[in-house]
Amino acid sequence: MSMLVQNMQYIKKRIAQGERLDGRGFLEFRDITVENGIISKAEASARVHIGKTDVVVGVKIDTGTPFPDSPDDGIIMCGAEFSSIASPDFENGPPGIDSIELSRVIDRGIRESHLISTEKLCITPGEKVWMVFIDIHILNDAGNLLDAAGLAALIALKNAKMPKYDSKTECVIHDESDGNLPLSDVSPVPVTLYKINGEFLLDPSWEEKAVSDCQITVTTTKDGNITAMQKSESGTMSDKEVMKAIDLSVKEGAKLRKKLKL
Amino acid sequence: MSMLVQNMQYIKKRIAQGERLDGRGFLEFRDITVENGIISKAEASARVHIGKTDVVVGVKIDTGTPFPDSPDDGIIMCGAEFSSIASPDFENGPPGIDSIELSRVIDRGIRESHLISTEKLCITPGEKVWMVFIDIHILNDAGNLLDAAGLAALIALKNAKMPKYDSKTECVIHDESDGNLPLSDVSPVPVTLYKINGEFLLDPSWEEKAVSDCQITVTTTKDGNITAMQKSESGTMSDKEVMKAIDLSVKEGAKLRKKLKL
Amino acid sequence: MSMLVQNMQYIKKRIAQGERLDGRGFLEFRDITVENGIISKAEASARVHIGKTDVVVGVKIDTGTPFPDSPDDGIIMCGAEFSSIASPDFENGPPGIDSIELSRVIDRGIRESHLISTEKLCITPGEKVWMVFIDIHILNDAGNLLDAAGLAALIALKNAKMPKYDSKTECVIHDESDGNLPLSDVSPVPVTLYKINGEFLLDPSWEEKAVSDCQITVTTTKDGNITAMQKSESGTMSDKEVMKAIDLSVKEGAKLRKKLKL
Amino acid sequence: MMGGTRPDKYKKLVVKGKRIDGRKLDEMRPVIIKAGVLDQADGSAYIEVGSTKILAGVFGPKVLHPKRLLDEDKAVLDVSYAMLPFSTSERARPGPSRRSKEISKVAKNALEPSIFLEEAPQVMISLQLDVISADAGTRAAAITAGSVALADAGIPMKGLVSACAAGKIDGNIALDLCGPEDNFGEADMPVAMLSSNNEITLLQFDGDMTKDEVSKSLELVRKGNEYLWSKQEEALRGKYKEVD
Amino acid sequence: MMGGTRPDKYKKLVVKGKRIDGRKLDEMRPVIIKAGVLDQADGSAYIEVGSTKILAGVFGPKVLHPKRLLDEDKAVLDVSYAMLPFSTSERARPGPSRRSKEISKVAKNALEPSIFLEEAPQVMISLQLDVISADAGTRAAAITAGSVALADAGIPMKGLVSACAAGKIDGNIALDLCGPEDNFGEADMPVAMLSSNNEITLLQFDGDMTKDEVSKSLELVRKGNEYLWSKQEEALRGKYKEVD
Amino acid sequence: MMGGTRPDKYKKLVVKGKRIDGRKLDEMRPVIIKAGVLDQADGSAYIEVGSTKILAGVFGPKVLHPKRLLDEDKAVLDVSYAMLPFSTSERARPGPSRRSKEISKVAKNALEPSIFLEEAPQVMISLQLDVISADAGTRAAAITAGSVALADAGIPMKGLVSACAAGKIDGNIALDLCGPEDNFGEADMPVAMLSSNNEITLLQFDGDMTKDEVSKSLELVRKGNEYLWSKQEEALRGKYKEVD
Repeated sequence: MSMLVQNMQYIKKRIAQGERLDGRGFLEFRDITVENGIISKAEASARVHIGKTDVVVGVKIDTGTPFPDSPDDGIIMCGAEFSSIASPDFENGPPGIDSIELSRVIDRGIRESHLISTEKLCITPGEKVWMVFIDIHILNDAGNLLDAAGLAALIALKNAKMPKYDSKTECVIHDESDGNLPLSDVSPVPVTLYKINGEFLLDPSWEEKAVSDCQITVTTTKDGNITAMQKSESGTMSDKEVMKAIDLSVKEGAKLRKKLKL
Repeated sequence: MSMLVQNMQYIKKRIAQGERLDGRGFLEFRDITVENGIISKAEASARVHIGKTDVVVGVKIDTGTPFPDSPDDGIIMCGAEFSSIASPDFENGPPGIDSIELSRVIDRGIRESHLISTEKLCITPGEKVWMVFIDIHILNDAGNLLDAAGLAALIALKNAKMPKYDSKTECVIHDESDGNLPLSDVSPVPVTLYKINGEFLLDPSWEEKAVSDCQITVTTTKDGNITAMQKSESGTMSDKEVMKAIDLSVKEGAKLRKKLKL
Repeated sequence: MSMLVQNMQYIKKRIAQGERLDGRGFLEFRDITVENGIISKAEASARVHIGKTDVVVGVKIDTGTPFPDSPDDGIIMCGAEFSSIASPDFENGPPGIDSIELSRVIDRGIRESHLISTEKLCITPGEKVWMVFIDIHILNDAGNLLDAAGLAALIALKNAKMPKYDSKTECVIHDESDGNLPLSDVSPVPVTLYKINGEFLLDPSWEEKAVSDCQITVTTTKDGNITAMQKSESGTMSDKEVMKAIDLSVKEGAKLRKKLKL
Repeated sequence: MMGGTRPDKYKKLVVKGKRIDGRKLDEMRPVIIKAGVLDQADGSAYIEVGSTKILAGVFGPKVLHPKRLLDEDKAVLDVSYAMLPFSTSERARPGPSRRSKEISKVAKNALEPSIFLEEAPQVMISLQLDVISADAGTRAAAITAGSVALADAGIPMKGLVSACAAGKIDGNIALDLCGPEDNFGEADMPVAMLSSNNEITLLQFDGDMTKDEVSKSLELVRKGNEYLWSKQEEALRGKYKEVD
Repeated sequence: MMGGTRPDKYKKLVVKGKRIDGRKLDEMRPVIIKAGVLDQADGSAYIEVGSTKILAGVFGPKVLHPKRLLDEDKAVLDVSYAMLPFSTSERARPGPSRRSKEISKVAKNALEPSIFLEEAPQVMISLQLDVISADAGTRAAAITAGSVALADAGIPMKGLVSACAAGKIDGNIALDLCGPEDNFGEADMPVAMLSSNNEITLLQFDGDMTKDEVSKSLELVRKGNEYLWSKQEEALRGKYKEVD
Repeated sequence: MMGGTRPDKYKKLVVKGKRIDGRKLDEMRPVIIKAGVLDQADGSAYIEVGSTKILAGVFGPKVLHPKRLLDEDKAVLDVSYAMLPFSTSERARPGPSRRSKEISKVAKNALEPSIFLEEAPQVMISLQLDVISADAGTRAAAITAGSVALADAGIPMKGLVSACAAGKIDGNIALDLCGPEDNFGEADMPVAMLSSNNEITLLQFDGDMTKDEVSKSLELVRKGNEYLWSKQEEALRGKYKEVD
């Protein structure tokens, strides 16, 4: 947050004039690139760049004890960490509130859409189920982390292989695979709208994010339903703005799904 | 501890003259009020006001593994926390030393008097027993927290219902009850004497507590025996003063038991 | 590190002249004394003084679950803590990096030499094995902690008795013994060389340690093989110096083994 | 939205327009709000929404150390939401969880727009939200009580913030879900609003709804919040009445 | 007072006036106290009471950062009691437990009355109490050793503080309980006293006693502490003798 | 050196002078080094050694608070090595372990001799080493990447530090052990060297070797490090080429 006040005012002024510093339209994403399977030991991984924003998601699958109130269901765990190299603002240590909020919004999008068929992840009811760990790691924060993280998580999960379970020794064999992670075809995609000067922008740079009043993330599924929402930061929104954000997210989510074949 | 030195000297001077600021006698309690069952999800709860001092105790009962050296006995866990709204002095975080001492003194009074019949809390010897969690929460500190917490804990325990244990599914059903928590009829009551200017006072206000030299808590049972004691803070006491404190605690404990039907 | 710069320069100057402040030769140890069995509740203990350096090691043996990748092997855990009375520099709290490095170097010497026959510490394969806890406690830091800790650990392990395991109750009986901890006859001894002004010194005082550029610990076994090494601190060494340090460590390790009958 | 198996008694959450606790779809649980309930805090409030019970306490504004936590240009609002260990069915371990940290943050974001933070730079206002008894809707009730506690502390405010949730149960959009409705329903959407301009200061959602269902839910929570604003004002008036 | 099942060998704790380790009821375990046993600390002491063995070390007085931990009007005594991991039957996890934190506090309260704290405002005196071997009575022995370490550091003191416990075993009041007596007895009462005025600076009690039994216990610990004061003075004299 | 049971496919680690991944005994895994790969950091580098993949980022030099962490006489290098949770076969719990703390320290000690720390007193240089994918040799690769990141940040340096390991597998001395060789081999010795004077800045060893085997290993790592220095320089030149 070491931006000069003049810079911030300049960005806002240009946005009031309908312009972004890098020449993009308000609802235009930067280039998105995806790398798959970069981590040899993970059950799946994806690294997503949106512009210079750089997020890697690794998926590990292991066995564990089910929760008492859902003894037949596998378990989803989703965490996020900012590397201290991601931004001059971050410091190492226990996950800060920003990374907790980020991971919880991504988590709800995945969980509530029933993307992962947890009912197929039971090994022994009440005793042993598969646990799916989704770990988000922010390597470079150049804005719009949430959408980048959401895409990386979805892409990694779509490529995840189940490790083999040896029922004799009751051991997991991580380097042998046993089919795909069972998923339903909902492809939840989070799209975040940032409110600056009363306007909605998509995919802000780090500087644009710093001058935004607030943001709303809307996660939608393939059928256009809403599965998670989160208004964040201290600005306010009207009912109308919320409904407009939903419209935009449904539309942009569909575009991303098509573009990235999700 | 932001009291002005003048205030402290004035309180001491008045006590030297045999007077308390609020007109009470040295061995007179403020009004005590009790609310039961205010927490719907707890196996029992009690909120005790002594004057403006406000303490709530919740009792939760669940299953756990017994300690190896007492495989047939249920387990008692007693903790205390100061809400950060209880006093300008407190801050959130790991339990401070004051709350640890408070909970350990209450714990010893309950444990050593054998109030809870832990031998009746065994489900499967060596494997599964009932655990009784006694959580003390200080909502407002206007002096004499220990006596308030001790009364609230005793009252909550006396009202505690056992949750149902379904031996087929090996699950606890928290919203169905299965009789009372098994107690013996000892009713341990802690009474704390505060030494100010060589005099003993009961039930100090926050300001009186701040000027006291030290304090001694004596927990007695219905039959007049002593079950726990703790001298606290840096002042000193003679043998004679300790014996006098015991006398007073036995007497005042009996009064409290009668008044609150314990 | 509150040494005056003059003191440090004086020590270095004298070493450049081939002299140590206390008159010892560069490769001469201070007096070493050993006390055994000072801790009644530990399975073994040893307190080693090298000069005024004072280290106590306690060994506790208990049961635990084996690691999945070595279901038939007992477990070795080695930790170190500096008492806050050991030196004005230390403060209490989570183990600092110096104590972590110290314990990990000692651990590797014991583990890699196969001193403890972990394959003989299995009770039920995959389920229950013996765990050997080696806890190093630094009571006074007057230099050369690592060699003192390594000797104390070796001496304690050589005296360790197995507690009795009652297979009926599946309990450990700590105050009955069941033979010796199974060891092989390798006697790993760490010897640390400190580089000051390009010279190697053994067994530095606290002040000599403070002026040394770096140090290398070489743990050797009875047959003269190397089982662990660690260069520490920020100075550098040539290949030749490393080989010289190995030579010296083999020689001095053999002397210590003979002297202390290890 | 918890996804556990639904027990028999909750097989149907809505029968002939009535919910399991007898309420209509657009009906809130009984609400009690009191202001000025604590002695040591600079401001405080207590709320009951059904059997959800929460205490809110405010300390400040005060100058705090370390100073780096303060802001040169405006007051800092520090919000801490905590479930007391005995407030839930399974005993909650003391200390902040990831869930409680997230709620502390969104509650802070929900309340900040109501305060003239610029009027008091370089100070901190601390708000503690203690959940004594939890039965769904705790974050919404905590925000509602928190706003009353801030007003009770005399903090200069633009308006009151209240919050309630709408959700979807067995296909019906309903106001203020209770515990079993939250556990076995299809969606939950807590929304906080600022009384002075009707703007949304908190919105969260999890579950599954169409766009039209979200729109209908927003209408419902607006009505709920209008009711809560009146209860908040009543509580603050009630306190001053007592004083007179 | 631990309440575990009593093994056969401890079925009777007192037979014909003799205890399981052969002591009489009013007899202490053998006590060894040494002063000035450490090199780096400003003051130190070592104590053995039976097989309970404790090292005490003092650093200070010194000016510490952060300064907010210091007191404008008097010296601050910081006491930290720690059981080394191998000191007990079951390995103790390193790091402070609730028990050790409470003992640190009561030990601090027990020792403060013996120090002229007002003579050295704005400094801190740190006292570390390391339990190397534990067999009941560790807090009492730690306080006794701590007082000697403070004196050895040259801290200005009003007198020495020593501590020992009386307890009830099989109905008898006895001095200085050992491990099995502590585990299977009926009550334990550690008491610290200041040599200069015979006042009590620490008193704790758990178990079950009548008022008369408490009174008898107080008499017994007084005798115990008188013996310990003489051993403390001997240790401090012993050290100076060595120096001469 | 991990000592687990050796599966059939790793029964022989060397057959006719070839290793399980087809390499010769003195052959390194394929190495890729890139400089300047991150946007926000002041300097950065990426390395692949086989399927070990590491990102290094530098912030600084900067003046940090609390000031007591700074040194009056020279710059402070703060190194933090972290395994990302998904980098290993079993998911690693986030947060520093004892292992990662030790590696952070030895990496710091390995890199410090390469930096003119005295030229910039009272500032801190922070180096983060993130292991994205781990397959043996992570500390060595992290040091190699860290040195490039420091150079990329424009920190004044005496030379580059690179690191690689030699080890013993089935009785043979081999360069740069891969995962199974590390797990089932007899010894591993990572060594870091400074390009400007060929001095050793890090040396660790665990396993079992004779003196002669150590000597042979030192020769092997020297060749490995000479190769790595050329790759490091190439990466730094490559970055400036791109810029031109």
